Amino acid sequence: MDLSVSFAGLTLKNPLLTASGTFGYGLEFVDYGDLRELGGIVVKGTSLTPRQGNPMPRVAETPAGMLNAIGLQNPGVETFLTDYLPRLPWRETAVIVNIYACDAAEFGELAGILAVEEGVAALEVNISCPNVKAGGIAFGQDPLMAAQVTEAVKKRAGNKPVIVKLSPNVTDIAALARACEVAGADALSLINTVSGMAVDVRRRKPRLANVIGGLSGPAIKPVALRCLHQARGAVKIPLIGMGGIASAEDVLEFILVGAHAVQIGTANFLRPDMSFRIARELPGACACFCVDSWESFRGSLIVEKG
Amino acid sequence: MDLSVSFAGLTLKNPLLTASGTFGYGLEFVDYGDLRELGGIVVKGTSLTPRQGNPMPRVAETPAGMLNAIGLQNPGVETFLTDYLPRLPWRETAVIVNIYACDAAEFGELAGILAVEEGVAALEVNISCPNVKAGGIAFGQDPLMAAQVTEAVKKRAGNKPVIVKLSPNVTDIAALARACEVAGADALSLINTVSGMAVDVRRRKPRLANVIGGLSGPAIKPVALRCLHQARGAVKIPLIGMGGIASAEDVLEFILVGAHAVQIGTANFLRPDMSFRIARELPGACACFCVDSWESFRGSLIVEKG
Amino acid sequence: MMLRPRAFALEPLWARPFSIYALTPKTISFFIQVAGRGTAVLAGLEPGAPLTVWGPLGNAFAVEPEVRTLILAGGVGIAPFAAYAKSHPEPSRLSLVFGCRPPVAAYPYKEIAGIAAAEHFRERGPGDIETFIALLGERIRAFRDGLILACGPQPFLLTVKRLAREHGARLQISLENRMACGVGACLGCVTKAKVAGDSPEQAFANVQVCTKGPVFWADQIHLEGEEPWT
Amino acid sequence: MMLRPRAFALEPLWARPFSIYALTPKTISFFIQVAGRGTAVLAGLEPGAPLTVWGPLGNAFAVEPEVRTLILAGGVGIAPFAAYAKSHPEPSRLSLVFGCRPPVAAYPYKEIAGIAAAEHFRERGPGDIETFIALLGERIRAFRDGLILACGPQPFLLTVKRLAREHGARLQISLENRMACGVGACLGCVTKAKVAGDSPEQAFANVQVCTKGPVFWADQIHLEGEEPWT
Ligand SMILES: Cc1cc2nc3c(=O)[nH]c(=O)nc-3n(C[C@H](O)[C@H](O)[C@H](O)COP(=O)(O)OP(=O)(O)OC[C@H]3O[C@@H](n4cnc5c(N)ncnc54)[C@H](O)[C@@H]3O)c2cc1C
Ligand SMILES: Cc1cc2nc3c(=O)[nH]c(=O)nc-3n(C[C@H](O)[C@H](O)[C@H](O)COP(=O)(O)OP(=O)(O)OC[C@H]3O[C@@H](n4cnc5c(N)ncnc54)[C@H](O)[C@@H]3O)c2cc1C
Ligand SMILES: Cc1cc2nc3c(=O)[nH]c(=O)nc-3n(C[C@H](O)[C@H](O)[C@H](O)COP(=O)(O)O)c2cc1C
Ligand SMILES: Cc1cc2nc3c(=O)[nH]c(=O)nc-3n(C[C@H](O)[C@H](O)[C@H](O)COP(=O)(O)O)c2cc1C
Ligand code: FES
Ligand code: FES
Repeated sequence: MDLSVSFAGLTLKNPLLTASGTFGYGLEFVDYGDLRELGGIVVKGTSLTPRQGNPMPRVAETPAGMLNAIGLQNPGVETFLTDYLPRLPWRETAVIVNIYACDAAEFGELAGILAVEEGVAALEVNISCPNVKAGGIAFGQDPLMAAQVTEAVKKRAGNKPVIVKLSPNVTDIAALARACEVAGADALSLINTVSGMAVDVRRRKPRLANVIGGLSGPAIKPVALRCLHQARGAVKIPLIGMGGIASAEDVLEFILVGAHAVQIGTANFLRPDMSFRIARELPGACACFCVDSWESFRGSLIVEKG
Repeated sequence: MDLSVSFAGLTLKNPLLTASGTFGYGLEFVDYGDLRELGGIVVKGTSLTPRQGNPMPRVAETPAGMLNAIGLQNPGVETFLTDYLPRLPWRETAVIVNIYACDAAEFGELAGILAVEEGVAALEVNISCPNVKAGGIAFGQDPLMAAQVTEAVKKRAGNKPVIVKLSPNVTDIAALARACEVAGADALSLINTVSGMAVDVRRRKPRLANVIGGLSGPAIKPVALRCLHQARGAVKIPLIGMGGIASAEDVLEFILVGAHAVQIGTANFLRPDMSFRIARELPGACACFCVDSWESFRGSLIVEKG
Repeated sequence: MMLRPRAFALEPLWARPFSIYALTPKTISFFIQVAGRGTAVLAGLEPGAPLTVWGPLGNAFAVEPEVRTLILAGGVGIAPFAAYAKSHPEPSRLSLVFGCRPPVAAYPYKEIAGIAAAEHFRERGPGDIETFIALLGERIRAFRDGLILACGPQPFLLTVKRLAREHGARLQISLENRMACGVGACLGCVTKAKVAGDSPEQAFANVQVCTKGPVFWADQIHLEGEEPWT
Repeated sequence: MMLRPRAFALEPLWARPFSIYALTPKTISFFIQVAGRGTAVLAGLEPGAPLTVWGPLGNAFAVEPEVRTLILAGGVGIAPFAAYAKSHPEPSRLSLVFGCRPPVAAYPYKEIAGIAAAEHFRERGPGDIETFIALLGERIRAFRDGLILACGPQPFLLTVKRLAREHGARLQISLENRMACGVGACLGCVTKAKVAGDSPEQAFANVQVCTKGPVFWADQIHLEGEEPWT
């Protein structure tokens, strides 16, 4: 079957992307597979200026998952454009830039810089920065703020598709999804990490220096599928699903619920060739589960009750 | 060390309770241990009238966790009081009744019935019923509604402690916790299950007839600890922690973060003597981790940054 | 170097339910078909590997020594009948009809065939299923004054129940609902069953298969996939 | 009956990092101390059990054949030095000081002692630590014109670094930060290091221990627990 997908102005050779922050700039993985086997790469969250991130420890293992509080360490957008992007096979594999800022104006500025870069296929907007003015609640937790950021990016992004990445840490993810759709998002990515915490009884300390971090990995797959299902019921724009994907069957679960594409995150840490393996296993899994085309399979979940 | 705890008018011989819905009425477990070894039992969610619950399938396994959508099947409060309560060793082990209703008046009525029962040590108020008038959002997701229910129960509960059980499926759990404290709750339990979903690619169907269910088990322990930590920072009333506890060390993690007591839920399904085992292992774990008294240990987490 | 044993898997959370296959004063045996991750882990255990075991739970098939008894087993549904046949006081009154897709040698069929009248049917291709259903119908008719016991996959049970009703035969069915707690506490394994009386109008209640079953009189339960009771 | 193998555990998610202990054209060996769940699973594997392995990652200790080299190892920190000593072109210039709590026979100490000058110190009770620190100080002073290499627990590294600074010795340290991806992608294992130049005023940046380390010149990094650079 034809594995390619087109949506929101993107054409991918298969629906597999790697999740931001879990695949570096792709270059860390070239010893383990050919980046051109992937539909695309979403690079580490990139900000206007370099960031050193949070103090250590930044990661902790949890049952079937992990917590991270990296704090968006990154060399800034200029270094990304000069040192990393030119080394990526962006003509053959979509390079999507995950952007991060703490106010709408800065988001717009970042979008403006990336809008003119031929190698950038799309922007993914990470709205999990806590808004200090709004009492620490993140942009991604308030429909109004999420819409403002979406608009600001959309205005400056030129013809680059704008994908807004939603947080699961909200009472009503459908409301967030609708707000971003109305504000002009071309697609939504979901989910970012689930807010969590771990402690060390012996040292009587949190396991992350930042105390609270983001939970990811197979443990959160049920949360991710639920959010995707709720967003699918709320908006018409294409959705990119992620959260705990660790096999080709998991990929099909997200497409069944309605995703156009998926992202592989924490599973890349189980083995560095994981994304490449899943790409190779996907055709076989489609055959095994009688999937003939993405169009007929996508969103074909039989739901008797809402 | 003395394992007993007193809070909110309850005195427990140890801080271990079993979580509602995971330990039936306790009677299902008498072949596997002595109920009097436990600090207390929280019985299955009980409503004014009998409920048949949701259609099957109602449970599904997920990585390090499970989903359930039992739908509060229970024989109703009268049958509980006549057929179950008299068979429980309530003089030696606290019997806490988890109550469930879909409006504040019905909650009050239930509380009134239980208020006069000598064998009932406390009420735990399950506010996860979706409120149809408020667009399906549950009582437990809206601070105002949660406060109304708390007040209604408190008014009719006589001298029984009222424990309100919070849902993690909210943007701001601190706000919920504060609303319940102000409305008169004697203690809070947290967390109830995390909203989730699982699908079967072969049959193209959700794994639960109800589509969406509640995620529990070790997978959610980081979410539970984070919610507990946030609630601890927001209110002064005692907290009962739960979510993924499966060992004596896990118990200590929750007390370290600030819980007065804990509940063991899904872990009871790993082996039916789990709660009894944890009760027996707790003194050794306290010694191993240099815990001298609950007073000095509780909430002693060293947090350098909020 | 980074090392990751494959045993670092996200193993199943729950225990898995099985029927007792054989019991001696010192040993207990199970006959387990690999169906997924849990049974694969069980099958891969080294001798001596520690297990948590609890049970037996619930009830068992009726033993009516005076009554001609027909056993209907589909696939691994044959597992509980080896012990049943061996402990039955009048095995001469027992008959087995066994249906399967893999070769019959994969199952403990011979053991029962050594004690009781037995026949087997192997489904090899499309169309075979009709022949098997016809065979089941004939045998059920022949035992309509006796006792019929059935265990097997859901479609098999649906067929057997329909045929038994058509022929007015007494039928017991063993259900294999997915189980979490295995002690009657979680209400995850329930089936719709009549709680008392047997008038068709009476409402069904959800009862635990793990402790109130797994064996039910077929006319007392509503199977998944069955048309509503009329 | 409900069955639950203990192997149904919630096993660790990540791979675990180890140094190469020995390498032949056909085999690779690791020396692994059980420290927790992951190493316990590794230790319990049957011969032939499949593993996912990747690496080697990052750099290694400097080899300066002409220079007298002092190896300081604490506990399982001795693991990387067996291969180091064996492949060193001038083992006569090597000296090892090894400290441990369990009996020294539990470690690959003799292997190195067969090649290089070696002494060991076993910490048995309170007070011993001061004696060991004094010994370390003496040896570091004796090698202040040579090269010093250290691997071991964090407090050991802090002490060694302080002593090396006091005596003006050149010191390389191997860090054992917790690792998730093991390929430089997740930024979970970083340490504060000077990226270029070495003036004390220069800011530290967070660099990946898995790919830019694990070995660093001690004066280029800021250890956890160390007073801020002055
Ligand atoms: C009372 C009872 C007695 C049983 N006796 C035996 C026996 O003696 N020998 C034997 O081999 N099997 C028996 N089973 C079935 C056995 O429990 C399942 O095959 C097993 O739980 C599957 O686990 P898994 O992890 O390998 O499969 P999973 O990966 O969980 O699932 C694989 C497939 O099996 C189905 N399945 C999973 N769990 C169950 C279940 N509890 N019941 C029915 N289908 C299920 C799933 O829907 C799926 O299609 C019995 C089941 C019950 C309830
Ligand atoms: C580059 C490198 C090389 C190493 N080489 C060896 C070696 O050759 N032989 C050997 O036995 N060990 C070596 N280690 C340490 C080894 O990786 C840890 O002991 C192991 O990861 C612990 O895993 P666990 O699941 O058993 O312990 P856990 O249950 O995860 O933790 C147990 C204890 O070990 C500590 N710990 C966990 N992971 C690490 C880690 N990555 N580094 C340091 N401490 C940790 C925890 O803080 C805790 O106190 C090396 C570590 C690194 C980073
Ligand atoms: C170590 C780590 C770093 C991450 N960094 C980012 C980031 O920079 N920007 C972002 O939007 N999401 C980031 N994420 C979230 C992932 O992209 C993804 O949304 C999440 O991990 C869920 O998917 P998973 O369960 O497959 O990992 C990060 C996740 C991890 C584990
Ligand atoms: C099968 C099942 C049934 C449950 N029923 C109830 C219930 O009736 N009332 C309630 O307040 N919580 C109910 N819960 C939630 C648990 O009490 C507990 O809050 C949750 O499972 C988290 O704890 P755990 O991870 O230890 O299971 C149920 C959970 C499970 C798994
Ligand atoms: S498996 Fe829990 S009630 Fe039957
Ligand atoms: S372990 Fe991921 S960057 Fe080093």
